[in-house]
Amino acid sequence: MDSALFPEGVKRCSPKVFLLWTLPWLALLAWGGLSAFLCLWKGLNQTNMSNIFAFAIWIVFDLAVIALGAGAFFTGFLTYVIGRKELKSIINAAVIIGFICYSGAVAMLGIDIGQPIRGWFIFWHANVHSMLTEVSFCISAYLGVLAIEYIPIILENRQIEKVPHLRLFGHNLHHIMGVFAATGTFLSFFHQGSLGGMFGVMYARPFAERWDFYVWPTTFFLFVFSAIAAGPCFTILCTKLTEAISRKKLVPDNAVQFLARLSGWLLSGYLVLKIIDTAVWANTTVPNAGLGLMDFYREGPYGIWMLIAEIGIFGIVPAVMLMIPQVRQNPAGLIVACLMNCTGIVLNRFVFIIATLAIPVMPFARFWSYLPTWQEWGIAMALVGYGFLLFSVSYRYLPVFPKEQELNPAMNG
Amino acid sequence: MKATEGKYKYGMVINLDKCTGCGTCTVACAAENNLSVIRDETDKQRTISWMQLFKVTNGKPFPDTEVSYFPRPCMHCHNHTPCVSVCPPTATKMDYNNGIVSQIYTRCIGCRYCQAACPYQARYFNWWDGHFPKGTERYLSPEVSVRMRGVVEKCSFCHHRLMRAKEQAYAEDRRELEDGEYITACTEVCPAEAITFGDLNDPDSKVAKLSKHPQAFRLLERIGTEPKVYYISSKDWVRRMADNYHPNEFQPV
Amino acid sequence: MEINRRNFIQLLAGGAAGIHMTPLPWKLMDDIAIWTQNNWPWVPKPEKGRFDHEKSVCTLCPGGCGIEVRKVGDRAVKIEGRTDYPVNPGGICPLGAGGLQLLYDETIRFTSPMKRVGPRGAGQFTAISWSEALATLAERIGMLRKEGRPEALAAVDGNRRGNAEGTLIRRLLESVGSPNYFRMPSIEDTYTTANLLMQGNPGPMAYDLENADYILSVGPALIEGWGAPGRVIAAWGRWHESSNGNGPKVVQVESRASNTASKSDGWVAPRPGTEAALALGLAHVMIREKLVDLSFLSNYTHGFEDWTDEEGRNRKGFRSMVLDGYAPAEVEGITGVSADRIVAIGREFGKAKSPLALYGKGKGNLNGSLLECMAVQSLNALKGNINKPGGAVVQEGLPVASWADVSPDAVAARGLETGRLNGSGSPRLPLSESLVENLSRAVLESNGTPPVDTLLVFAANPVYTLPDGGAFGKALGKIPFIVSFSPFRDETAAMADLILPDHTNLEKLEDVVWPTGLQYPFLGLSRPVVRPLYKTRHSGDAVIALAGKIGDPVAAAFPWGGFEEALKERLRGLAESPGLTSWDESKPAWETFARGRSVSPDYDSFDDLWDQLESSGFWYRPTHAFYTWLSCFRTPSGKFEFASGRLEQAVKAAAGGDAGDGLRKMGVEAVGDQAYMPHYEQTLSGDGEEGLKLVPYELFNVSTDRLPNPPFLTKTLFDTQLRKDESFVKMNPATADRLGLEQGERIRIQSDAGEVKARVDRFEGAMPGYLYLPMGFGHTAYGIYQKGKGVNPMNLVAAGKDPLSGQSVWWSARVRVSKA
Amino acid sequence: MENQSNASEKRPQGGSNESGGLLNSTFLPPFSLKGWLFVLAGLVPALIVGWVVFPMVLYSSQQQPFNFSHVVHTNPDIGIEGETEQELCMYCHYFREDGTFVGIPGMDTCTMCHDDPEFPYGQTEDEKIFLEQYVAEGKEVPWLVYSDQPECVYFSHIAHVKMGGLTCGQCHGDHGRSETLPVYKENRLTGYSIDIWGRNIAGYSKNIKPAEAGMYETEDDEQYLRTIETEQGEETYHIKMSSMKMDDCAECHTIHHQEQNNACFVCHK
Repeated sequence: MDSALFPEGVKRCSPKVFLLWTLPWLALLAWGGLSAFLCLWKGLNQTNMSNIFAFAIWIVFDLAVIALGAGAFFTGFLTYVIGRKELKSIINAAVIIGFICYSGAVAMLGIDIGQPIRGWFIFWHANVHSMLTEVSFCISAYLGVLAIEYIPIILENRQIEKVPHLRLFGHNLHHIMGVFAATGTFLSFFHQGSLGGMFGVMYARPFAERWDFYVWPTTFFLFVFSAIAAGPCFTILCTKLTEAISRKKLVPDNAVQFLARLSGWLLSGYLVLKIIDTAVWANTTVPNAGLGLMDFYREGPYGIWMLIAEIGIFGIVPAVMLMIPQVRQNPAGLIVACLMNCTGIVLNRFVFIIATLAIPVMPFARFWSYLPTWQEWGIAMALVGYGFLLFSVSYRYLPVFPKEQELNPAMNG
Repeated sequence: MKATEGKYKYGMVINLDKCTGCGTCTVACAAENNLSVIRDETDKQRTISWMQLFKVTNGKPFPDTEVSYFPRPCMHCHNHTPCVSVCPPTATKMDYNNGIVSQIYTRCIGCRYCQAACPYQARYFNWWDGHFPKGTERYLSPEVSVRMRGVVEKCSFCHHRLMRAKEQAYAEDRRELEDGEYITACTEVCPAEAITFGDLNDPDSKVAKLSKHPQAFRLLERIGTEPKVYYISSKDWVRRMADNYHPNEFQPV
Repeated sequence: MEINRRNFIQLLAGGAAGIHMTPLPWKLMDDIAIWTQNNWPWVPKPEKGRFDHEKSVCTLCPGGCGIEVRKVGDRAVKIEGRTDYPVNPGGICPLGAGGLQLLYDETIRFTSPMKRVGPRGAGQFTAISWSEALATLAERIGMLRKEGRPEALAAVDGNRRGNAEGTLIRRLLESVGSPNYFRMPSIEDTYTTANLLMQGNPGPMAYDLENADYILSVGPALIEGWGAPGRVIAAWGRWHESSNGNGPKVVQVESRASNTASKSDGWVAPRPGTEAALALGLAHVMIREKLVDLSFLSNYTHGFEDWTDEEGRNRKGFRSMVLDGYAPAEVEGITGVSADRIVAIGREFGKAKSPLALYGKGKGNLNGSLLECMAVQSLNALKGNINKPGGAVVQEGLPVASWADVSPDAVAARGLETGRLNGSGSPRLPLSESLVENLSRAVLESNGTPPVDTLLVFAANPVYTLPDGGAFGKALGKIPFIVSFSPFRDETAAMADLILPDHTNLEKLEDVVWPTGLQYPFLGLSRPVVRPLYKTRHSGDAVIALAGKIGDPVAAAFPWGGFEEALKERLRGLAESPGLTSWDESKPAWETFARGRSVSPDYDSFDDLWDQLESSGFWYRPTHAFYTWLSCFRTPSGKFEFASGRLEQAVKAAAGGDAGDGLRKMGVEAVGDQAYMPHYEQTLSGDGEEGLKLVPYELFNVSTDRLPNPPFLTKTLFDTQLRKDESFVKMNPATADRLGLEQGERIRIQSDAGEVKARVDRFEGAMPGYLYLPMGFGHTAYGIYQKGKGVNPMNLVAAGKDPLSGQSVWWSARVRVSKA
Repeated sequence: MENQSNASEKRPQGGSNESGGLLNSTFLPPFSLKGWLFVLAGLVPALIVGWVVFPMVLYSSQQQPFNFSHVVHTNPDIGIEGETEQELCMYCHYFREDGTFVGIPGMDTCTMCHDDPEFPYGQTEDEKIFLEQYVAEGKEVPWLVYSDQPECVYFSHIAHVKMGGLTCGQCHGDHGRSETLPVYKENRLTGYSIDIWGRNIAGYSKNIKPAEAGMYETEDDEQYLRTIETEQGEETYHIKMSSMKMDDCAECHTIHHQEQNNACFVCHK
């Protein structure tokens, strides 16, 4: 029925099966839509956020998806700026994942602020000292870049390509993609950093505060580093998931292995810096605030397990796994390592957001706990649904994986 | 970012020996500043109370237990005011001329970054629109605008009272205010007269003298925010509550 | 001309460029920015106007603080303290500061006279006119008189003793012919009775605490609402002016680490209800160690040493009683306070120059224990600190004028001869004026026609506030016709058939008589600061109008055009007595008072006085004749009596000769001579085995009396006091462990009277074995901020009777606890 | 010039030539007369819409309850006293004892003279409305206030008039010399008067101009002249606010060395 829209020479499931596949994601979107409506109409009282937990699950999700979406800018950088040709087979997927993550995050932020209709005041009355201003500027600009990067992929749809002007436009865009990739890299670098900086500059919160390097706290660099270490792994995971569901090979191993190996090294590098940073922090900032390291790890569920899990189990372990070729080349090993890597980064973002707020600074302030409401989960899950849906539609109708035909000769339809 | 020193520097000293924990400061503040009331005021994580009471106990068993209170307004941090630098749309600023940290409700977008940055929990978000049972909008004062939901607010040191005092002074052909002419609502109402308010830059003011009391201290001093709110207590265990200390570090006065 | 795609684009480009050369996009952007800032039509925009201040006196509690109401146009926007008022130099309390939420919340007020349409208690009313409302009631009272049972009209009044409105109400009943006027209990009942028994004069308790150098506070919530909070807390602040211990030492006696206990210089925690034993233990130490004023004791007291009565019998004196029965070790056994601590405090008190022992129970909204009060007052007597600066001052009441006597007609005279329904004033209960609980009992126990046909309730909410386990509410069910004069939709009003709503405090002219515990005579004039918002009417005016409708002879007893006229006639008495209506802020009244000089009045006629009262709002006499021990005591012996002659007379009258029987009727267990002296008797409510006991406690920042709690006050509460709709009960962690209860766990507390559910707050400052449940919660009436929030501990307390006075024992009740 | 002709030469190839591309063919500026005409055809209506139609649509016009003549009321003959023009204004628009400004006077001020509904002072229709509908009924006149600031704004008249020495007209214009009240124009979007936000719709009028010699010599203009101490000595400025917006306030504060009064809380509440 819709086969005229499929990319040239590939096989796709029947519309019925595809519709069934989209149902759960549409359901998530509907749940999210209702939640969003309630939050916008009735206000943020629909959530369990509070004056203590000013940031909550949405910001965790935001920072997590933005970190995981870093595959887009980093792969783009490697493909277009460094010129790693083998990544051309995965760059489209990386861009779409990036677009999903960033657009989802921006939409979520629109609901997260108390006065969405005034959101543009960040630009209108910008306070240049605020890390969040930098984040807002860079994220909106980078979302624009991602959209520009996404357009040529859309224009490559078999039917759209038939319109000469559009085809030409897409072609032209492709030509200058290097410029956008470089811009994207620049913007991405800064907002990933600023997101980290947001926490590092909270100098009255000793748990988050990090020492400065020029105007940037170390978290600025750690967030960039961790994002580029985890982003490619997330791209790999998405690709592998698509391969598993479509039961096809979509990306040549060399691209995946290159990204995996690179992730391994980046993660190792990140961990070295993270461990140094943690050590320095524990020996300067923490004692200066009159505290000991363990003072941060005794409130409620936030024990020292956080640090062990973040750096050890979901840090060092996947780094080592990714660096050992035998593990990396084993399909299961690769998936496990990538999953652990991504988990570690999500945990890192979680710790910086939730634990920072949960641990009171004043000695007499009490510990409060927080559990999200269904509305908060709804918005968060809508992002998952939106991601699956957009990626599925893109996969179905757009030549996301340029090597698909080549890698699956038997299935040509 | 050290503040450029302005002419005035308004601050507060709260004597915890005098403070009875009665909460009149909180109520007077709410009445003065049109604080909203939500349907469940026992929801302490989401209710708004610019002047909040924190209860502390010495932790000793019966019958040696003691309780004390920290009434906590906004500290109006003088140094690198943590909330000001993080606010993306410039909705909060410190007025260098008098040291008061402002919050402009109509500018605020409700991102709550300032709340995250403030270690004193002095900032409050309007999770709801205020609930005004029929007729109660009549007690609202026109001197402070009523906040809409979705914005952050906090103690303003009753800034409108400064404006009020200035207008009064101008009407009397004076430009300068006398000590005590501008005080906050909590200072005025405290039945134990535990709160003193005035210009810390004026060496003759009561507040400046009290801030140099040997038993005077500030909250979380080692973080370096330089609050303009001081406390006085003769009790070591109370003073020890004001900051984080390493074992054996605290020096009794 | 052919228009191609390019031309179209050129057109658009020109248009786009053009628009940007106009203000449109920029202005639009700017306006949208403004729109996003101000487009909140549902957010109230306070009206502007001229700012004004009105001075008045707060009548939300008996403390009578001076207030200044800030107004914008006609609207009151803030209640502040007055700095030119002798009682409270500038500060007020949380309830006072939040008072506007009571004035303006239409959902908790009655906006016009109403009659009931729904079932009783449902709170469904329909508006009627004042003339209809008054006619209905007048007709009903007229019927009672016609039927010859005017005594079936009863009134429960929450007005303070001796204020004009209360006196008017009493007068109404008297002129109709009913003796059944009942005042709601308060600590002043205890004070006046104790003064009557020991000093012979039922005057107010007057503590000159500002001039004392050692304060032993037995029970009053000194900084949490006792007395005139504005006055006491201001003194507290002065005592802590410098942290170098210049102020007096304050020792609080209370079983819980309340704010007062914690903030005091010392805290003694006896078991609730054993305070008398503790006081006598201290007396033991002082007497044993000769730390007493022997010259005062021998010259101006009666019954200290053993004595011989008129009949020549040897009688035991206070000294022997205390030395025999209240040794520290023994007292330790009763109170749980260590003997060492008793000795130490006794010595401190004995060695101080002017030590003052204060008695009270919490805020003083309810009665105390008469024997405890006497025991504490005997400590002042031991130090001779009676009628001295810094002591307990012997005062007469305010010098107000009386109205002409009522001349009852035959119907009324017959009605007045019937016994009072609550038995108070009878030989059995000679020492109490009003026992509202006995009224409930009389109604509940009656068969056939209930003894009360028509009940008027003024300035009170007995259904909620009485510590009777809900008996009053049940009794209302049997009363055919109930009239509430409450301005608020409270629990009692919900049961009423007719509502004649009073003004609220800020709309009302009232005389504020002698704030509790103040050392000098004081009368404040509370003036309306806003015009009445609704169709309410001053209860004083309503009573006068009602009397007019009932017709003579009742109408003749109310010859005034309105309340103001009646009040003025009453206050004429002040004009004939020396006093002041102005205050020099640099000379605190307590300083002037201690100097003891006479005063020359600053008015020369009543009209002059009234004008001054209207502007300043107060009359007072900050001077006193001290050391007049030969004339100030009006006891049978003419001295301060440790052994009360008046009590002995009363007992004899009650028993017709058998003293033991008379005492038993008064609820006294002690026998022999000590029965007439301050002594310890166990006071506890509820039956059952020894075990857990419940102590209801008051919070300063919660209205525990007849008034609804303004929502602003909930901001000051902790969520270990009230969370959502649940009260928290404080208990010692040891007790909680014994019961296996975690923080926040839900429990069921049961007593003979009822059961409530609450959550556990483990608190080190709670006495082991006792549960502390806050008062002021658990309303079933008012608006969304009061209704259903927490539980009312008064529903658990019942039946305990204080010896001699017959009033309720509400400070300790046996309870059982189980997990809910 | 050469480059341009090169470009125009390449243009026809657009669409088929990859390097020319869609971008070039569509977005290169037009050079033909016809092209310019089309640009103008877009530009001119846009200018008309932006400058003429937009302001008309943006503001609604409302009439005051009845007309009020400031000229009549500043006439000393009727008992309104004052040495200077300012004092005449302040006869009705006065400062209270606490320094607050009375603004539009209430009925209590009006009835100091218009105390009898039966005996009007003048004979105009407007006065009749005033006496019959408001004085007789004891109602306040629901004036539409041209200078009513948003709810979030605090403004101290006494600081500006008494301490700052500004004349009424410098902010309010010639209101005091008017026979009739202007039409009240309300911004449909913001709900505020045109006098607050948009009297000068372009938003780039210079409210404060250095007064050059001989430029402002009429009597009318004198009230807008102010001499200010600057680092260069005394300078005279011509001050006449075209609107009362934040930026206008800030500009004046800066000129007057009152930068400290540009702190947020000074004007926001």
